[in-house]
Amino acid sequence: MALPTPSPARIHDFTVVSNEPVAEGVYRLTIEAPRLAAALEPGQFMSFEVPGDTRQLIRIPLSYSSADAEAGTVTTYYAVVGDGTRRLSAMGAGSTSTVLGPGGHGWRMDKGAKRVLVVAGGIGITPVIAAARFAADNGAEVDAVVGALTAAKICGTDELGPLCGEVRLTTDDGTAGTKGFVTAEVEPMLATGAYDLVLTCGPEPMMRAVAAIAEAAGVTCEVSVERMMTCGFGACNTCNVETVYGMMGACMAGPVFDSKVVAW
Amino acid sequence: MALPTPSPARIHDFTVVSNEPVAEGVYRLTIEAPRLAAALEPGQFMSFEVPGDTRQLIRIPLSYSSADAEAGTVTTYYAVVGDGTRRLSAMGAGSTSTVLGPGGHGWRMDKGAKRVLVVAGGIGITPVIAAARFAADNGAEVDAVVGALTAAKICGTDELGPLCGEVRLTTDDGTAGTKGFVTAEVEPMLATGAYDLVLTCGPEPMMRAVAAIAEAAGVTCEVSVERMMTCGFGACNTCNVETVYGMMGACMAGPVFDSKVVAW
Amino acid sequence: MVSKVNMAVDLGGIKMKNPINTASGTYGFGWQFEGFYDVSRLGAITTKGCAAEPWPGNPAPRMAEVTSGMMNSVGLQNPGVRGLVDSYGEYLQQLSDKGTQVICQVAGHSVDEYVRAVDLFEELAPFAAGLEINISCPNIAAGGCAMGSTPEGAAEVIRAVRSHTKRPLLVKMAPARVVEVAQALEAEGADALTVINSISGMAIDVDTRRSRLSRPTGGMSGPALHPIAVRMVWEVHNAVNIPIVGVGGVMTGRDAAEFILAGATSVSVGMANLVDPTAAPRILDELTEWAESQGVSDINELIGAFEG
Amino acid sequence: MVSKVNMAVDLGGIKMKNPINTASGTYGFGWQFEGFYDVSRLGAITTKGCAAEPWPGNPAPRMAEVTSGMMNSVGLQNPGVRGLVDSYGEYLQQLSDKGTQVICQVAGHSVDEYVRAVDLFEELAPFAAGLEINISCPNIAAGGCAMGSTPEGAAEVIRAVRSHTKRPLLVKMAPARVVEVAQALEAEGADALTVINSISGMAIDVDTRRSRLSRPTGGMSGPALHPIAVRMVWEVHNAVNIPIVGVGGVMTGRDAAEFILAGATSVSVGMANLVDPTAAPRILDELTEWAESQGVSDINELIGAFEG
Ligand SMILES: Cc1cc2nc3c(=O)[nH]c(=O)nc-3n(C[C@H](O)[C@H](O)[C@H](O)COP(=O)(O)OP(=O)(O)OC[C@H]3O[C@@H](n4cnc5c(N)ncnc54)[C@H](O)[C@@H]3O)c2cc1C
Ligand SMILES: Cc1cc2nc3c(=O)[nH]c(=O)nc-3n(C[C@H](O)[C@H](O)[C@H](O)COP(=O)(O)OP(=O)(O)OC[C@H]3O[C@@H](n4cnc5c(N)ncnc54)[C@H](O)[C@@H]3O)c2cc1C
Ligand SMILES: Cc1cc2nc3c(=O)[nH]c(=O)nc-3n(C[C@H](O)[C@H](O)[C@H](O)COP(=O)(O)O)c2cc1C
Ligand SMILES: Cc1cc2nc3c(=O)[nH]c(=O)nc-3n(C[C@H](O)[C@H](O)[C@H](O)COP(=O)(O)O)c2cc1C
Ligand code: FES
Ligand code: FES
Repeated sequence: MALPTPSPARIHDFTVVSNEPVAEGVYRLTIEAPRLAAALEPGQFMSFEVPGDTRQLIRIPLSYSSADAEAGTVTTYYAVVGDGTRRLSAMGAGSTSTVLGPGGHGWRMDKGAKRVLVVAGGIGITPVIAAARFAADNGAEVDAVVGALTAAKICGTDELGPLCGEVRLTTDDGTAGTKGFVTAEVEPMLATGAYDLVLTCGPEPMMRAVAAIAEAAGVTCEVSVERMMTCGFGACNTCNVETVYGMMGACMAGPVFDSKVVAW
Repeated sequence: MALPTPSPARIHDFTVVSNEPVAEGVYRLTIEAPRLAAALEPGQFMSFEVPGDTRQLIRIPLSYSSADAEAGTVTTYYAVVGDGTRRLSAMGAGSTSTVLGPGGHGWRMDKGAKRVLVVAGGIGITPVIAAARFAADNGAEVDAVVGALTAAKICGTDELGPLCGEVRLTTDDGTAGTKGFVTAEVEPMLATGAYDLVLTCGPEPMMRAVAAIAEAAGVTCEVSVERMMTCGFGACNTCNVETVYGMMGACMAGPVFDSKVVAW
Repeated sequence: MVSKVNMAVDLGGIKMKNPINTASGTYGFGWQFEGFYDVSRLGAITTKGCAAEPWPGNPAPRMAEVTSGMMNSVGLQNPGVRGLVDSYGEYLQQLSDKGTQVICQVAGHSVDEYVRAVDLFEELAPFAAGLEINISCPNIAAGGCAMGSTPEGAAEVIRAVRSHTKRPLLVKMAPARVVEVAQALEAEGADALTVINSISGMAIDVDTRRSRLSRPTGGMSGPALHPIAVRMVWEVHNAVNIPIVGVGGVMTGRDAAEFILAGATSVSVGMANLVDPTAAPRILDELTEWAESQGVSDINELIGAFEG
Repeated sequence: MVSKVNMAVDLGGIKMKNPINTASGTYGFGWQFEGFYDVSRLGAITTKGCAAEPWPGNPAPRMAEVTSGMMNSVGLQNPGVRGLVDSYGEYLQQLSDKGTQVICQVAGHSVDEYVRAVDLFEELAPFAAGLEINISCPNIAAGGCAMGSTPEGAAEVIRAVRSHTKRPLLVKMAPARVVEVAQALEAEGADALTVINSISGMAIDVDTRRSRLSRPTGGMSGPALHPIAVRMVWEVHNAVNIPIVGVGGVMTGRDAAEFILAGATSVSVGMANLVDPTAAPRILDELTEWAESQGVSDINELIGAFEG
């Protein structure tokens, strides 16, 4: 009987290096936080203490797209959806606060995977970029499907593109790439039988659809799920994901799960 | 039967002109708020919305020492005693917020008064400066007694001095002026029979003692009392002062009362 | 602003042109706000609790600020019914003539005192569209909370006053045993329930070891208690058929909308009036905007429309 | 830090080296905090409520942020007593060996389930310095609040479990009728009372008209409810002679000090653990500093030392 292993999360001071709008309602944030940058693994997340409203106590969990251990920086893309992310978007270069991380379990990724398809919906792009880099660093060929509501909301493809052979776009309104959902591209791509792993993050219905296609094609699919998180290190049970093994915490067992484990 | 008269208080935007430490734990704040500057009468107060802590909703009531209707500015001295005044002290020149005022009833002051003694204890100096100017403007001769814990805490005498014939200092520790309480000076001064009006603000025990001396000398004494205020315009009954007429609100009937009206 | 949505509601016989009301004790007698806006924009106002005789209330300090709220221990200082009518009757009559309903709150230390105060309002206050019986003040020793926190105590008061007035009778409820108390009040013929009064709390100065108020406890108000108040309105809405006034921590139109969805017919603005004297009409505008966003033609369609 | 003040307290037979404890459900099973500090600094920890069998808890979302607080609807997800012992027993035994008392919280849907869980703890959990019976969870349909909110219901549970354990028995109380319930619990032989559990509240998304949780209501925690919790501790302290654990919105040592002055022997840190994982030892340091500032040689001199 072993002692349980606590989360590797620690509280880190950070300084904003840059924080700029990159698409409609989306910002790219780079922070300096050397120990965090060195510790993060692809698919893990971090929780930001965002100053400016003392009534709001709970940290904001965000994934990351890249962590540069040498420069000591971490980059993330986030959508401004409420008051916390609005306040985060107001933090200029040089602002400081604390961030808790790394949190959770990242992309498990079969190291033997040769051709990986990454699929991002909306702001789900953030951990998908990290996934693509992780796969590429492991020697896999990576292609991507990136979906968004509309062209103006597409972000992160400049960072994703160089990591991939091909990046296909879809938009709900047809203003960029194929008109429709990501599945319109994912389905034919997986039908070719060329891919041996799918890594995806986006709205839950999208991930469910992608997972179903992957499972039908016999391809392993990992999904990064989102839950309301309070602590981010396994203490509160508010981030529950129903799995075939029972309830699991998104902040410790996840946020990345094998799609077959999630009881959608 | 007449309709009741609401408070003249309105919400004004203000901009900080200057906000500097002038004594130990004491700041002098000048704001630009033209309509407020034009409306304030000596002894009235104003209530500041101080940003920086959204958990704290209640405004901070402060008296003023001078209001310049032409420049559109108002000046006050305040002591940093808690979180609200600490946040106020962090507002630099150019910062903006709102202020509610004018509030309450100021110095009534018998226009026929010829020689006025103003007595300030600690940060009570603020409305006492306005009182001295008011009396001087009315053609009275004004002398002052200013008491403080210690020399380092004395403030406002540069503004008060020019308005007065004589300014006597007292400190509890003898580091400036007479060692002891203001009463050590007030008693002999009133004993001369030279004064026909006393205006005072300071800790309640001090005001009680000054009022007792004045009453014994047959001189009218007005006191500016402090209460926990919530609204500042007569709506909540949290600022009650026990008077010989029953409970009265410090924010409407006061903060200035005839000392004989207050049921100490 | 003419709204595309009908905002008029019927609060147990009190016809309000819109659901916005004010919480007793945070709105004086209405006239205090005339310097800030035209009070007749509101659907109703509820005046400070008044008793048959004037009450002095509690000693100072009566207020302590707490996290996202405040505590008060005013203790129902009031000029008595006669004082209210003499000093503010003309104003309140004019307000009523302009279409804003005046709800007069009634205070008492005993059943008999409540009855006497109601009789006085009947005799002297033709402007009162309704009477709100306050059986839930946390800051008085006798009466108040002590009577309003059990179904038996609450019922006893309302049974006694009911026969003394034909006007709509509201009851201001304590945040305790709300389902049982509400059912008892409905059975005694209350026309509407005001949910909730401030919640008894304590704030200690740990340096001096003394209360920050002149009494050990005070009534807590403000946004801190909003989720609790919404829950209580919903529980009462599920338990009785008479309309409800939702009160507690309303700072915005969205806060008010939560009460409407949870089952409130009217929403009272309380502490918000004290920190932003223009809060009530702003909240009315925001509530109206929200109702419009919901694609209904009548706010009544939204009362109790919480979907679980 | 060696303090000049003795900080050790006796919580109904549980000897704590200092008064700081953790609120059940906000501290996992302790080990989650080992990455942040040495948990053995604390006087005690209280583990997540566990039942005889594992419970899955409620669906997502289980958390909504509210003004100066949060609501949760976890619904006592737990691995069952056996799961607790198998997975975390060794850690908890080590913690206990280091001098931090382990209080195990017990959950149940019925009297019988509480008894079965207590029996299992007796059998399997030698490290448990005490058992805390949770009769106040606002997030489960049967058991919890439903039983703990009346003196009769509360007494029934404790009467049943009392004979099944000789260990100190704590009871986690609901924020309702606290005086009556506390007296009933003392009469049934409870050794200490934990005051209070989260307060049932509601947060509605007014755009969708739906709850922001997967259930209509949730339990509210955090600084918003601190003044209410302090008042309840004081009321219970005045009503019974057994020691109290104060819980509710403690973010600082001064918040903890309020509980001590109001009559708490121990103070639990709850939501603060989740927003600042290093909160508990910081609060311990701040409380110690405060005790030193009060010129006493023993923190026990400050318990209930509120001067009105
Ligand atoms: C593991 C994880 C990784 C994430 N990564 C990203 C990312 O890389 N980029 C990005 O834009 N967003 C990400 N999110 C979502 C992000 O946390 C929310 O958008 C953010 O918390 C919203 O905060 P707010 O105050 O602006 O919005 P609010 O107005 O508070 O809420 C708006 C919505 O945001 C979500 N949300 C709010 N609080 C939380 C919380 N404590 N935990 C989880 N979700 C919450 C809910 O869906 C809520 O309805 C991630 C969430 C999780 C759990
Ligand atoms: C009419 C009036 C005029 C005043 N004029 C001045 C002035 O010119 N200069 C000055 O330095 N101070 C003045 N004060 C006192 C000033 O309002 C308080 O010092 C200030 O509110 C403290 O706020 P805080 O948040 O820093 O302190 P907190 O930590 O909140 O409280 C510290 C102490 O300040 C007082 N206080 C806090 N809140 C209020 C409130 N809402 N109303 C009244 N008192 C409060 C109480 O005594 C309290 O114990 C005046 C007060 C009143 C009522
Ligand atoms: C200063 C003050 C005085 C109050 N006086 C009364 C009163 O006389 N009668 C009453 O029923 N409620 C009184 N209350 C309670 C309010 O009417 C209301 O129920 C409570 O404050 C919760 O609403 P809020 O959070 O919007 O303020 C008072 C509240 C405050 C802050
Ligand atoms: C996420 C969460 C889970 C909780 N689970 C439990 C529980 O299992 N048993 C219990 O008695 N209380 C539980 N509580 C209530 C806390 O123990 C505590 O009583 C309450 O949160 C008030 O304290 P606080 O404001 O310091 O958090 C839980 C609270 C939270 C926030
Ligand atoms: S967020 Fe607390 S356990 Fe996952
Ligand atoms: S502060 Fe509200 S009445 Fe005086």
